[in-house]
Amino acid sequence: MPETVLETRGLQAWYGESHVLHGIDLTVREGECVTLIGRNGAGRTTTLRAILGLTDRRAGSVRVRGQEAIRLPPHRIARLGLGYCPEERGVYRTLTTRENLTLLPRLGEGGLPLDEVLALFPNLAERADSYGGRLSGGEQQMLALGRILTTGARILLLDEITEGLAPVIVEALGRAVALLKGRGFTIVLVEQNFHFARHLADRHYVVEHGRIAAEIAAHEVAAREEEVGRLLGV
Amino acid sequence: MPDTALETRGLTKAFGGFRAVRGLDLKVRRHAIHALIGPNGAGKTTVFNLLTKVHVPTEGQILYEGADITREASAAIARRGLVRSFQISAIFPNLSVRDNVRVALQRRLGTQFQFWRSGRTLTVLDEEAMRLLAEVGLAEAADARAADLSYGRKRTLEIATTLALDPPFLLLDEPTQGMAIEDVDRIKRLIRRIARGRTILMVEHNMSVVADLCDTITVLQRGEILAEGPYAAVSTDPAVRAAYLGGGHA
Amino acid sequence: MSDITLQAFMAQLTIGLIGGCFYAMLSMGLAIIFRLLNIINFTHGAQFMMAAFLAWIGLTQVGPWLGQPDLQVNFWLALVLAPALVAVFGMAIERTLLRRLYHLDHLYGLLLTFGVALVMEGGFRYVFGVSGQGYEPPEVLQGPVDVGFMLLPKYRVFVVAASLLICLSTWYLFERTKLGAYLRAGTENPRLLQAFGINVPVMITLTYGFGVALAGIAGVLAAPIMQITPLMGGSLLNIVFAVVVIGGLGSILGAMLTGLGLGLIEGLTKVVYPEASTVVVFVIMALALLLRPAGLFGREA
Amino acid sequence: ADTISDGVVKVGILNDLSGIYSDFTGRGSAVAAQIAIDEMGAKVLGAPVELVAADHQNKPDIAANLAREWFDQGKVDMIADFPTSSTALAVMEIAKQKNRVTMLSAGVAMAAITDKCSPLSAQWMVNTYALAAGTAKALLKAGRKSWYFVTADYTFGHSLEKDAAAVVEAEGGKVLGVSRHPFPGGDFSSYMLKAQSTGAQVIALANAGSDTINAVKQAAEYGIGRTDKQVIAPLLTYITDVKSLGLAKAQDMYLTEAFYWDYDDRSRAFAEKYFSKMKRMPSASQAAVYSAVLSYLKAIEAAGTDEAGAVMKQLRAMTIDDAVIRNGKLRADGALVHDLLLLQVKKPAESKRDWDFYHVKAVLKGDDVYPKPSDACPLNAKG
Amino acid sequence: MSNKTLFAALVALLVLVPLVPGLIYPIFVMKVMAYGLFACAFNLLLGFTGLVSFAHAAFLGTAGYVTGALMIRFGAHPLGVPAAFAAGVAAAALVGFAIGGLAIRRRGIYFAMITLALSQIVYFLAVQFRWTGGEDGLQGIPRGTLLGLVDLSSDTAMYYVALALFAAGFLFIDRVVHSPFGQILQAVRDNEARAVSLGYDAARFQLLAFVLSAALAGYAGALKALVFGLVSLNDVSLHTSTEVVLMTLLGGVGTLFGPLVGAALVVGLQNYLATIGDLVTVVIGLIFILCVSFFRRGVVGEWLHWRHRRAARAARPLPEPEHPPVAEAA
Ligand SMILES: Nc1ncnc2c1ncn2[C@@H]1O[C@H](COP(=O)(O)OP(=O)(O)OP(=O)(O)O)[C@@H](O)[C@H]1O
Ligand SMILES: Nc1ncnc2c1ncn2[C@@H]1O[C@H](COP(=O)(O)OP(=O)(O)OP(=O)(O)O)[C@@H](O)[C@H]1O
Ligand SMILES: [Mg+2]
Ligand SMILES: [Mg+2]
Repeated sequence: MPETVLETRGLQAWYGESHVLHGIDLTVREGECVTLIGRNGAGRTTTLRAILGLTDRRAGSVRVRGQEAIRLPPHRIARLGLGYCPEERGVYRTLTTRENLTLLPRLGEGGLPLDEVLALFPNLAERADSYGGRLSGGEQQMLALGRILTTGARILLLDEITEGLAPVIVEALGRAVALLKGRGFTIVLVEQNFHFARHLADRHYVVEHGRIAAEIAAHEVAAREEEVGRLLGV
Repeated sequence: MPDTALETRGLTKAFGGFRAVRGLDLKVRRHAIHALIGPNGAGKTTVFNLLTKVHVPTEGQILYEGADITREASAAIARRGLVRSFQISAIFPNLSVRDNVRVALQRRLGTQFQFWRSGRTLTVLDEEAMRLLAEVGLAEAADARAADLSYGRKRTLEIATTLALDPPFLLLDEPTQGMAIEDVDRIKRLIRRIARGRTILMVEHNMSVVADLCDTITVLQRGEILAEGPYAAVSTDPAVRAAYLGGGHA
Repeated sequence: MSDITLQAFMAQLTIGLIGGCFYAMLSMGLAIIFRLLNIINFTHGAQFMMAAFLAWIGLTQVGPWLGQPDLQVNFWLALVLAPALVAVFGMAIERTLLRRLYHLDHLYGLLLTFGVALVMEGGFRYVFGVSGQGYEPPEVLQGPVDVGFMLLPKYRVFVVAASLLICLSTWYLFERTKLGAYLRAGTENPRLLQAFGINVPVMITLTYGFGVALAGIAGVLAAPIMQITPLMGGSLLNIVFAVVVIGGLGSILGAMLTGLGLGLIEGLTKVVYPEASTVVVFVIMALALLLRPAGLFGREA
Repeated sequence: ADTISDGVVKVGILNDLSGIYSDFTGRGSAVAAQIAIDEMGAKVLGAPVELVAADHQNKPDIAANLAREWFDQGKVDMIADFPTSSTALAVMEIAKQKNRVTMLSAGVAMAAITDKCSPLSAQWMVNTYALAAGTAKALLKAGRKSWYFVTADYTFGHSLEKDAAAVVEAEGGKVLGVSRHPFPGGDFSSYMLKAQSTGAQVIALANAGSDTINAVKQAAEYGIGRTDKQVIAPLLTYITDVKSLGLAKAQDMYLTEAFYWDYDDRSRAFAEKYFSKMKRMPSASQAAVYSAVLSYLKAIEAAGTDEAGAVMKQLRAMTIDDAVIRNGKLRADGALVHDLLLLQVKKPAESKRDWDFYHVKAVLKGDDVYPKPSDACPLNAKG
Repeated sequence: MSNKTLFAALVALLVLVPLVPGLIYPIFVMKVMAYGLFACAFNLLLGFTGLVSFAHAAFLGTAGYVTGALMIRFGAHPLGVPAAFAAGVAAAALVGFAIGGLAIRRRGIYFAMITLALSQIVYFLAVQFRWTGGEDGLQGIPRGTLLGLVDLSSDTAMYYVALALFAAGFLFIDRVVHSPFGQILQAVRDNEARAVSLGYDAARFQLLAFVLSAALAGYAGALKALVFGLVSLNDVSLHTSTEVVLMTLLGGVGTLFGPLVGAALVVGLQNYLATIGDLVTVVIGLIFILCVSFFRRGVVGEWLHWRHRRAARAARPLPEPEHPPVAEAA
């Protein structure tokens, strides 16, 4: 079995005084693609943010390639090889597309070269010298994803990357994620769009009220369709 | 009364050398649900921004109910009844959910500059606010701080707030973006209900929403109209399929 | 004034330019700090003053304190040491006090730096009094040089050259290098930048130190020109604020060019209508706001 | 003793303890006052004499409030010092209402002895007119006829300039121009260069404190005022300013002061006493506090009461002659007319010790330099 | 205890002050009332729009000068007091409109710097004009008689009139905060773009708030001029503008009573510090630092917070604080 690259145990997190995560246990192995699914407000985004140390407070255990990261500041966690594509995109508005793409520091070997990223998202090539803030919503989404591919991070935390994208692009993204997976990237995908996710992922974690309510392997999805539907409130 | 609620003539927006919207002639029928779709970067949000004067048009005219509003300011346009929701959730985070809606309702009292009146004159709005919240399924969260809602519920709240203005013309920018499927259905029903007696122009990437709700669809590409018509016609247009829908949609 | 000759006019322009150099250096530091920390550094004037005092202390006091009256920290050494010390002091404040305020409204940062400025000014006043101290320029820079239309003290020529050099290199650093890109990204969303693997807290501390060091250099450069008093920076700061607003807060080039330009305008006002020489800057600011609300060089938000 | 209200004579010193005027007033003023009280044995007419001091932070409303409280509740009978005219005028007004005495040992505003004059107030050190006239007359006499003014754009600056200019014109001199600069003035090179270019024989500085210092300093930098053809004359300068400038920059300047510690044995004796407590020599206004308090206490003794009107009457009747003030007569309008000193700053080589700064060039008789009683002060009309 | 009862209790206590001599010095209380109103006016702007103004001294001073100058000339007329008072407030509102109108073109921290710079122009004018008395200021402003009936030169009469004016001003501010206008103001502060999209012209609301705040600061300035009979450059100086920030902060931004408490503390401190001399600025600076670092909600704010937490522990859900403190932006 491939090595476990990301593991959380009893991960709890707070925003100010509100306690949002109540103990999340995740195990992600090298080269796997897992999703976090669940209803709005279940705590999926927070899980990613807590792994990276971006919540106000957190507790429990986060191990990246075996190293305990719960006490590390965010930049040290990132250097363990995590790439993050946030929910609200976080494109730098005052930097150009190109600057956004080349900004992030190298975190490891095997980052995609700039041309390849631009080939993946032709819209970006066209707007390379526009300021990030001037891009359309979809273009920003592409940029947010594209830029972490350049860093060589091998573990990607992707939050709602299909959000607001044209169906053609969603399809393209699906191909991109599959491609990355093929190249051995490890991917944690937070998705609302289960149609998109189900064909990509090896396993699904269902998050509910800040806890893991169920874990479903890809091959079980068909059999447990009803349970999934209930958990997602479809 | 003319049949057209909103019309643009030769609407153009250039950002430096880049023309995001190019000579757009758009007509929105009164009481229709009209969708604006198109690939990312086609200029949909820019059109909204032009209509609500976040940007000033480089060229062209905007007519609302026959009146030229090309030169009017944002707030003035909103007061005419042309109201928008935002692509990224826009709420008043430190107000309670109820007060979010009440702020919008307050417009109709016309007392917003009356600093000498008692705040109790606003309680008449509470009932209406609760009705609107119930309608979008937020009634039980009425007293929560809006900032504490999840993303999806914030968007729901935003729609409730927009509805509170009872605007004859609604601009919805991706109303279901980021919502769980159950919420999407609820919003769909909601939009259909509120569309009675109103005109709606919406940008949306969720084709199921567009297919179910919209009478007319305008497909934009590179700032120009690529196709226009009912869903059945547009969705089978090969140009539209190539540029936007891709292979997955029948 | 009709009776003013071309020579006199040139001379006055030159003097204005010298004043402008100080505005430029101070407002650049302020702009840099504002951009990254989102804080209006009210301590800027006090830090400017502190550097001038440090230079003076180095020259006249350190020796006697150490029991070696001949020991002197000369001007050139002070030009490096004093800003460095001020920067270290600033960074200590950033680490211990300012850091705790970043997640709050920037009002708090402003008030904190204001408080620190009061303490610094009060402290120096308590120890050194208010009448102030004098400082001689280094010997090589004493005496005048003939620049054609006037006899300009050599030292002032040096000030212009040095500050232009400093301003230009700062601008280059911030706008044209990768480091600058980090800084701009950190300005917008520091949390996220950190999640990408950049040590943002250290970056912020160093930036604050850098901005403060600019004030420090200006302070040492000013020491031989102005009387060194605890209040020397405070009165300058209001004008520097106006400079930064006119230039477009956060625009580094804007801060520099506006600083120089306002120095010139102020210089001319001193000849034509001296009563208004301080207020002219504020009047220009009001006009600039009417015509270009974002500032001359500011980007529209 | 029932002739003394509240059974105690209380002297208040109200000045700037922390701000820009604290060097020449500040704590030193209180020390000087204490010296005077000690010389009287801390008693008059058998009642104890006490001292209170406070910082008015150069704000008239704080000064007014403190004074009010001192008068209403603090048993204070007289308040002295006031380095700014606004605080002085504010307290004079209140003292008049409350029937107490004010002695302006630092305040030099003309308003205090003209339109705002008070029967219960004395301007103990000097006023702007006398300072300006003193220096101007001396320089004109030396043949320096053409003048340029660099003036603080404030009442006291205007008043210095106006009074000096009047003297200049009256004695056949000529005013070539004026630069009125804001306060604080920042870089003075512009003004000084302009002044230089007019070729005026005297560049008179109608300003004070750090403005004067910066003006002199920057003039030295540009080599202005260093020739025999052109000199710089600061119209209001304290010894603390010269100390701060250093003799190298200040040398040769002419100025007028009410007091110089090294004038004669009596002044030196007082100065040494002061020096032993403060480790610096007294400024003219600190010295004037000493004289004011001493005279006030003596007047109570002579009048047999501390009632304000009676004390003032007594003060007006006395000739003031002590370590600080010579040949002093207090006029109806509150001006204390006395001898002033025309001083010239020594060259560094001439100075034998710290604080040895001046040559005493002349003793200016009060009647020659003080202004005539003004019609604007109703007290003069009566008298 | 509701705010209304608390305020009634405070007023009742203040009524007693002159009746019990030796309790507190009434003049001191009047000073606190004037500065308390001033701080409340400032808080109306800061606490409810989030805008920081460094120009409030300009309003205080302008009103003081106008009221003072008019009283010196027409103080004897039976209508002199109300007329001079009204003129002072109007002048402050006018200056507020001018400064606010310009500054409102920029937001956030720029706003603060612009107000700071523009207030320097007011200061410049106060130095230049003759009728302001330049650096000497105005002294001996008569208190006049109220409508020809009450002679205000008696400290006690003045005290009660001041108390009435103070109470009226305070209640007015409370009214504004809870008015329909106050509601929109809070919304604008929370999310300006959204408020605009709902049809509220954000800048106009903020400008009105600014002008109201300026007028109220003027109200305090006119009162102060009348009570103390003097107006000076210090009243229009930057120093006074920062002092009011300190008062508000010390008491608690966005709380109803905070500014009053802050004003009492600062005024008291000034009186007390007057005798310690040299280190005044250092002490004031340290208070700023401590307050911002450890005591951000201010005296009243911390107290309210403590009460809320206790109440919250006793019974959930959490009651909303009545006025959220300055937005703690993430
Ligand atoms: N900054 C915040 N402050 C306080 N509470 C927050 C904050 N962000 C999120 N929450 C709360 O935390 C809970 C989990 O939010 P989270 O964003 O992780 O949900 P999610 O599963 O990603 O949902 P969504 O589909 O809406 O993105 C929600 O109840 C939300 O209200
Ligand atoms: N302020 C601006 N300056 C320069 N270019 C801009 C600006 N705003 C938008 N654009 C460009 O105009 C184009 C249209 O943008 P717009 O936001 O209207 O797209 P959209 O159709 O809404 O796309 P999406 O579905 O991705 O939100 C994009 O290519 C964008 O980069
Ligand atoms: Mg989420
Ligand atoms: Mg007595």
